[in-house]
Amino acid sequence: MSSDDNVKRSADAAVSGGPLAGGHHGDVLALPELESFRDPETKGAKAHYDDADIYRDEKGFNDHTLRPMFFTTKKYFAFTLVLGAIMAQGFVAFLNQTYWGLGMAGLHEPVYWGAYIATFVFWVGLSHSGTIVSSILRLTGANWRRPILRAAEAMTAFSLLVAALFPLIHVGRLWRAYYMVPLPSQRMLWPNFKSPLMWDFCAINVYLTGSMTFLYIGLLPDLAVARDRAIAMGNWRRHYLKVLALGWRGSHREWSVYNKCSLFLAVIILLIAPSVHTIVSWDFAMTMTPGWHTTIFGPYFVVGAIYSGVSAVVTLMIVLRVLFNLGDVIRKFHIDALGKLLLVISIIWSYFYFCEFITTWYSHKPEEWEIFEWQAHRFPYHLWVMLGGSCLTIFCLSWRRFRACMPCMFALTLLVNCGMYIERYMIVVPILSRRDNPFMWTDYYPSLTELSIIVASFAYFIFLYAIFIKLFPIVTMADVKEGVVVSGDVRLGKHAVRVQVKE
Amino acid sequence: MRILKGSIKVKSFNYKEDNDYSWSMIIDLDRCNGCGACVIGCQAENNVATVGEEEVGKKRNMHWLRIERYIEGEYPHVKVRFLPMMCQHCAQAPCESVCPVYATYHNPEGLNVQVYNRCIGTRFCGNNCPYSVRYFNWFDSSFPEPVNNQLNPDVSVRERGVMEKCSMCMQRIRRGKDTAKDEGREVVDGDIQPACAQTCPTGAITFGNINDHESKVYKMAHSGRAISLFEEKGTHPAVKYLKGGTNDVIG
Amino acid sequence: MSDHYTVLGLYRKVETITKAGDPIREAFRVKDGDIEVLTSAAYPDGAILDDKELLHQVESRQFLFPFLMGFGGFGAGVTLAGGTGYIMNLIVGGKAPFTYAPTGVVTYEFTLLFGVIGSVLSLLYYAGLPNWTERAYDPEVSDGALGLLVKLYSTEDQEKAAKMMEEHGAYKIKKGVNDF
Amino acid sequence: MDRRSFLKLSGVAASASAVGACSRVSQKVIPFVETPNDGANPVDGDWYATTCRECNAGCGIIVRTVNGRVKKIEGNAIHPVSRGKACARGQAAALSVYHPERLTSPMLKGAGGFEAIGWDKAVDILSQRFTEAEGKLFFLNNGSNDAASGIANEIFGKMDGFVSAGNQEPGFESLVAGGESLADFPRIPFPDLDHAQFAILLGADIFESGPSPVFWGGAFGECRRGRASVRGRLVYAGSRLSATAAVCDLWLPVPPGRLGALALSVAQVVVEMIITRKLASSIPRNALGRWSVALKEYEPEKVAAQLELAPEHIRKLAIPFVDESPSVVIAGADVTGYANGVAALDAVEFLNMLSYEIGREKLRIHERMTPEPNDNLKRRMAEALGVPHEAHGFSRLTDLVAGMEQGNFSMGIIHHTNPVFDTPTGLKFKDAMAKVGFTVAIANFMDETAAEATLVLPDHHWLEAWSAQTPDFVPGVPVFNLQQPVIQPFFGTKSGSDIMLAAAAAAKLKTPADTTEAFVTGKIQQFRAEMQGAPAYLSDNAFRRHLLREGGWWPAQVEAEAAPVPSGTVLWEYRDKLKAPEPEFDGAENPFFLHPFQTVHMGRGQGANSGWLQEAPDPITTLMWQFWVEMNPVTAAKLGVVEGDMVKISSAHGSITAPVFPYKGIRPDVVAVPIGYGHTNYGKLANGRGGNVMTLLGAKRDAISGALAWRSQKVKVEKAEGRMKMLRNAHPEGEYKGEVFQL
Repeated sequence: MSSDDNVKRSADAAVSGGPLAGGHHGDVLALPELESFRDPETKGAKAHYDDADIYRDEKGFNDHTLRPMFFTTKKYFAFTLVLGAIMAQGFVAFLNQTYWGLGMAGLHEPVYWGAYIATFVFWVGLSHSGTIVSSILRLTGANWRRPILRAAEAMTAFSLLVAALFPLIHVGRLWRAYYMVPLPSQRMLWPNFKSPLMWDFCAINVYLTGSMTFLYIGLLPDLAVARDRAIAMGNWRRHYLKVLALGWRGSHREWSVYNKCSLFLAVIILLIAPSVHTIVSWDFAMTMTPGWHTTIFGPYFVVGAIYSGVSAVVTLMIVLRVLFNLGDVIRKFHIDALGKLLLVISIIWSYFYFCEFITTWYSHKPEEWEIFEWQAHRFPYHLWVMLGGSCLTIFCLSWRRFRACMPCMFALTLLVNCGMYIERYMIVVPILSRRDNPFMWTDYYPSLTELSIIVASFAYFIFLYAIFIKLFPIVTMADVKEGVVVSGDVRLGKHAVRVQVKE
Repeated sequence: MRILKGSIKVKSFNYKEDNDYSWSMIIDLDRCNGCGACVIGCQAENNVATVGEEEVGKKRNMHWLRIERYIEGEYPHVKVRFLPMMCQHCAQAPCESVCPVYATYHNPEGLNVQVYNRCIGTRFCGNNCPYSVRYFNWFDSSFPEPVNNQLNPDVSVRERGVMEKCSMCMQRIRRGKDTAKDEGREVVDGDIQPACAQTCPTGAITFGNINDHESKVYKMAHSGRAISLFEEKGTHPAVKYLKGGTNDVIG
Repeated sequence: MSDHYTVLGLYRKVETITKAGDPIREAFRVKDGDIEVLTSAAYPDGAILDDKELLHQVESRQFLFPFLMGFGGFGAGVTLAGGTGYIMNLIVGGKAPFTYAPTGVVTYEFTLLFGVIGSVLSLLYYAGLPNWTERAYDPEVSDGALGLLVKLYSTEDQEKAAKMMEEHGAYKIKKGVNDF
Repeated sequence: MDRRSFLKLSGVAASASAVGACSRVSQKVIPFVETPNDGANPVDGDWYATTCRECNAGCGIIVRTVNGRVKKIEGNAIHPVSRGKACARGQAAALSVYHPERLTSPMLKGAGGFEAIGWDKAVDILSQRFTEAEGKLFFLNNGSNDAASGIANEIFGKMDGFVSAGNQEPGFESLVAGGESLADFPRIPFPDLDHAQFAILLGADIFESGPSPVFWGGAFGECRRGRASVRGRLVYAGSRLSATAAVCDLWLPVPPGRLGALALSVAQVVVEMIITRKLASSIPRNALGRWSVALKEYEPEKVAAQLELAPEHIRKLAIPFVDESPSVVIAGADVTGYANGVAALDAVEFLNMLSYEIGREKLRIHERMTPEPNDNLKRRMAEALGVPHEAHGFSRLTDLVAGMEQGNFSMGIIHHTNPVFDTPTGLKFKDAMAKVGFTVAIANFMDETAAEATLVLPDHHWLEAWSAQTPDFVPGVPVFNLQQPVIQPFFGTKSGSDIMLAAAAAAKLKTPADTTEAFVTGKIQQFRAEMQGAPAYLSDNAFRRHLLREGGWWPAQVEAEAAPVPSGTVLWEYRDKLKAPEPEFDGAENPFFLHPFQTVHMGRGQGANSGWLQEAPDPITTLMWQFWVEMNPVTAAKLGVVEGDMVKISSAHGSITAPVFPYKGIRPDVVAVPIGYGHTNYGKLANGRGGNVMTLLGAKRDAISGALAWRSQKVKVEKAEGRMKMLRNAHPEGEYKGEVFQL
């Protein structure tokens, strides 16, 4: 797109008013957007659909971003139907397992934890992207964060919802799982707070509450927008939107309190999230099982979680761009920025892995080294995907051109998450199958029941997301608008520089 | 401030010296011939389920007591060793503290107790047991008519989804103590024998109260041949093994 | 309490609404809490209306919610995790019934949980939400219009204010009763 | 007095003092129980003393019953065989009482297979057949001296044409025959392992098979660690490292059939040591000289090659044999399993005799504990129940089968034994059985033999029945075991021996008693005068009750005076016996020695239908629910097979396929196959589980005793199609990492 076009559009937009029209600066000077300097493709003449300018009039912006919510294609129904079918078979498998017993899973002593727990850790890990990234970005005031927040936060909430199912699927007596809740009873049933599982139970619940709250509070102003739109359209969504929007008007007092509250939440979530995955890692590290009992597990898990989470955010962003034509909101620039973040995290993760490996290798304690040998012997291809994927990530993401290539990024981030799933599996399964007592060494294969349920969990996650997109605004509209409000362009010599107002 | 007392007393393997009883088991590896009588004795006493061929193939056999067999050396200098392995009733049991619902705890007599109807089946305890001696009921155990007539009424039949393990024949301990009480005396050494110790043809298994310094187990535990399995893990098991296989150590 | 009357004027540009606010405030001696701006995005404090003083009071108290709740959570955590030692005086793994580290972990989580709840409560309390009653509002606000809302105590003032707003560039005026 | 009230009276603890608190009724109600069907509250239960009949060892046991149900079987602490202990198979009997596949009603074979008939009709048919047979019948049991066989012998024994036979565990006959000339009466020599410091086990798998695993287990425990300052040392020689060999300090893989030569070679060194060190003065010098000459050809250097051992190895056995006296030699299946078994056993007995002479002060070799010597009583007790000793040999069984082939019998009674399954194919028992017009199987379960029978009579389980037993193989003392019902019969069965008596009475034959219980009571009265140490002041009835409470009678045990020295002539002539003939093999052209062996759990196959026993891991392989063939990894590699690959083992008599279990503790030229597997008609759990090794065997017999030489078969082994998952308890790699426990 040429800068002339840009100026013209800005001028047009100014008529309809609103912050997106560049109300407070549009009159003064119409400047090309900074992204157009950055984005390599915009330098060329060829305009791509996703490079369209989002700075249309605000109504148009609302229309555009709310479009996925209000307009549904037949393909969508077909897609959710397929998801529903996958979920249904997983549910049947789960009922079957509950009815007959956990023997339906491929577990056996001493591999008491298997694919379920690996999947649980994976989902909990995935949930770390949203809130941590969004909190950090909020607190540091990174401007590029704005459009991606909602998608990332929703991912947190939903992957946690999925994750929270797995302990329930995993326990032997589901109908007695409430024993973990401190409910005073005649039978003096009381949880043992010394158990890392109990910490985990607390942490997951706290995190679930926190991230749901975070998601909802973030949604609040957008709900008001959607509400107004729904009422105007007479859409059925107005019923719940009215209630959920809590009567939000956008008064200055509301905004002010709201911003403060977001700040509190961002800080608290930032304290919760690492603790959650640390505690999840303690489920392993607190035991005396060789291979699990290491101090590095806390940070290693947290970094791994962010690694897989950020990758998943990138994957999702690209999917959203394509499916809902949101290329002008979620721009290549955002993917590029996330790619850089991912690069840093993958380096940190690899460093942690290396630390864990080299300490074990050097000390060569037989029971610990045995596990690495077994991993290499039993799961060589898995290790290739996991470690090779990580190396590839570091290599590829160092290239700007790679970061700008959406299919490449999509493939790479998927690869990263495959690797991270394998990593969780590698932590849970091989370590248990090569435990202290060599007589009880064993091998483990997930059963069909486990696979069904795990596949269904992925379907469930996508389903939740798909439903969410249809019920709530997927783009953080208020944040994007705020970004426009508080930023302006300042001419610096020949160039215009985008600056952001900070108080 | 009992609750603030740390793990002070448990440093020694006898759980609490100020208690009357601290049950302990000594297994003489020099005597064990791997015949497996204890395995069946335990199974008969404790209603341990048989799981069948298919489940055994998945390594889900439930024997609370198993005899581990290790092979050393190359033909013809081969040595086969037997190691009876059951719950070690560790004083600092790794399995206990990780249970989120107190389904397993340490009773004042030094036994690691599994409370079946508290257990929700997280299997964390099984993961944290270095000896791998906790068994999970993957399915409801089947005792079809008329096999159920053999079930020992003193021991509950476990539901699917709970952990189980050697209880050192808790029911026999209780019966022994009751008998002694009825007769107005203290429990004397040899009064109480778990099913495995009772049946062991070679007399490899000895059970007793290690707080009683006159007891056989006390003497054997201090014989110089006594070892604990995975001593370096600091679990302080109540089950001790007498090292065997050499002529150098006699005791 | 006697009735009050509201005027909502919608503007297109920040510059216009900024210019409209102050004359009305002066003309009717509107108190800080009686005038509001409705926007679809968060404008920096004082960008449109100078109500910093009032908001400062709010903000300085808002932190108390999560803070005090956090304290409550701390207490709850200590009570639960530590008190368990008293209720269930069981020895597990050779550990004392009361142990510091696990209590600390649980307490940490509970503190943060209550902090989250406190933050939300602070939002609801200070922003006066939820309020599902019919209030002075126009859906165009969410499409980018900027609304200036004034609370007045007589119909005469209401008419006058509406007129003033129109003069200052409001393209749409809404009047209401008891719906500030 | 009816039986029930009698049960009440007699059902007291075996011995209050020895067994501890047993019959006490507890006041507490125990929570969390699955109550038995009768809904009564559980109590501590009643303990009854009886005799285990799972094998012929005759272990005294006590049985815990609660509300009339068997709960637990434990050893009878005062019994000289079991010494308060029990083995896996004995304890598993508690489950087999309640086995769902137990036979419940008599069945007669018709055109369309078996039909259930009533008990009255069964007795009618049987009595009619008894009349028709006119003594031309046989009685075959599992080789035990028990009341049922006594009854059969007393009813028919006087008749012409009656044959009583026993399908004994293979090899026992040779054990009895071996060293007979040194012993006072035919019985298996029981060297005093309890007090030995050094023991050589020549292929003696005493914990798996043999006379009594429980007794030997106790003896081993005593030997190993029973004394404060002595650790008994054991050496095992044999072609496979069995569970017994596993506990020994040294294993010498001697080629099959060469253990006699090893024994003689050790004897050679020992004799030379006696001469040079001037030990054991009670042996006449000239006897020593003759032995020395006779043993010349067994110098270690000369036999080392055929034994595949270094001469030092043999000396390493012989020197402690003298230095660490008392020492014993125990022979077992790897000696008796070959055609030269008895010859080798003579050598073993010779060695034991030498050891006795060396360690005279410390050891009573043959008589561990003995009552006042009364050889007459021992012999009479052994035949107390009217079963001639000779009845229980493979020779008799071979004769019986020959007789069946020739149509000498119009009727046969097969009592609790399964010869169709557990005798070698070479014997052709099944074919012979078809030639007998009418065969009655008295059994608890349908098995391969019962399936061939014309009439099947479901017997009581031995826990429900009356009987008495005198074990052949007791540690030097005569034992009279009583077997009493500990529960009311659970299924609609009747005692097989009672039915025999009833049918015989109906056939107007002379019967020794009306019921088995009366028969047993009669035997007690008959022997009362000779049952020393039992209270003399009791009335007959009270005496009987006393015996039931104790589980039988055996003399009060005293440490023996020195046992008599064998007479000079015996010693003199013994040099002629000092020969180790070359072993002969069936199918000698085949490359591998077949090594059938008993496992701890299966017995001869009776254990195969028990879930407990099937699921109990085998001590050596740790396999469960599975059949296997053991071979050295080297052999396996040569055959190109790995663990779980199927191989076909074939001989001239048949072939079986089995999954391979490579095991380092076996000679590379030997393949070992467990017996007791491969049932075809023994219930759900047993059927189709592997192959029956007996189908590979011809009926090769010992040259002297005529016992079945069950290991003198050579076989071909070739790779077969397919693989099998090995259901092992030990991890295939982890089992080599035992050092983590620093044992």
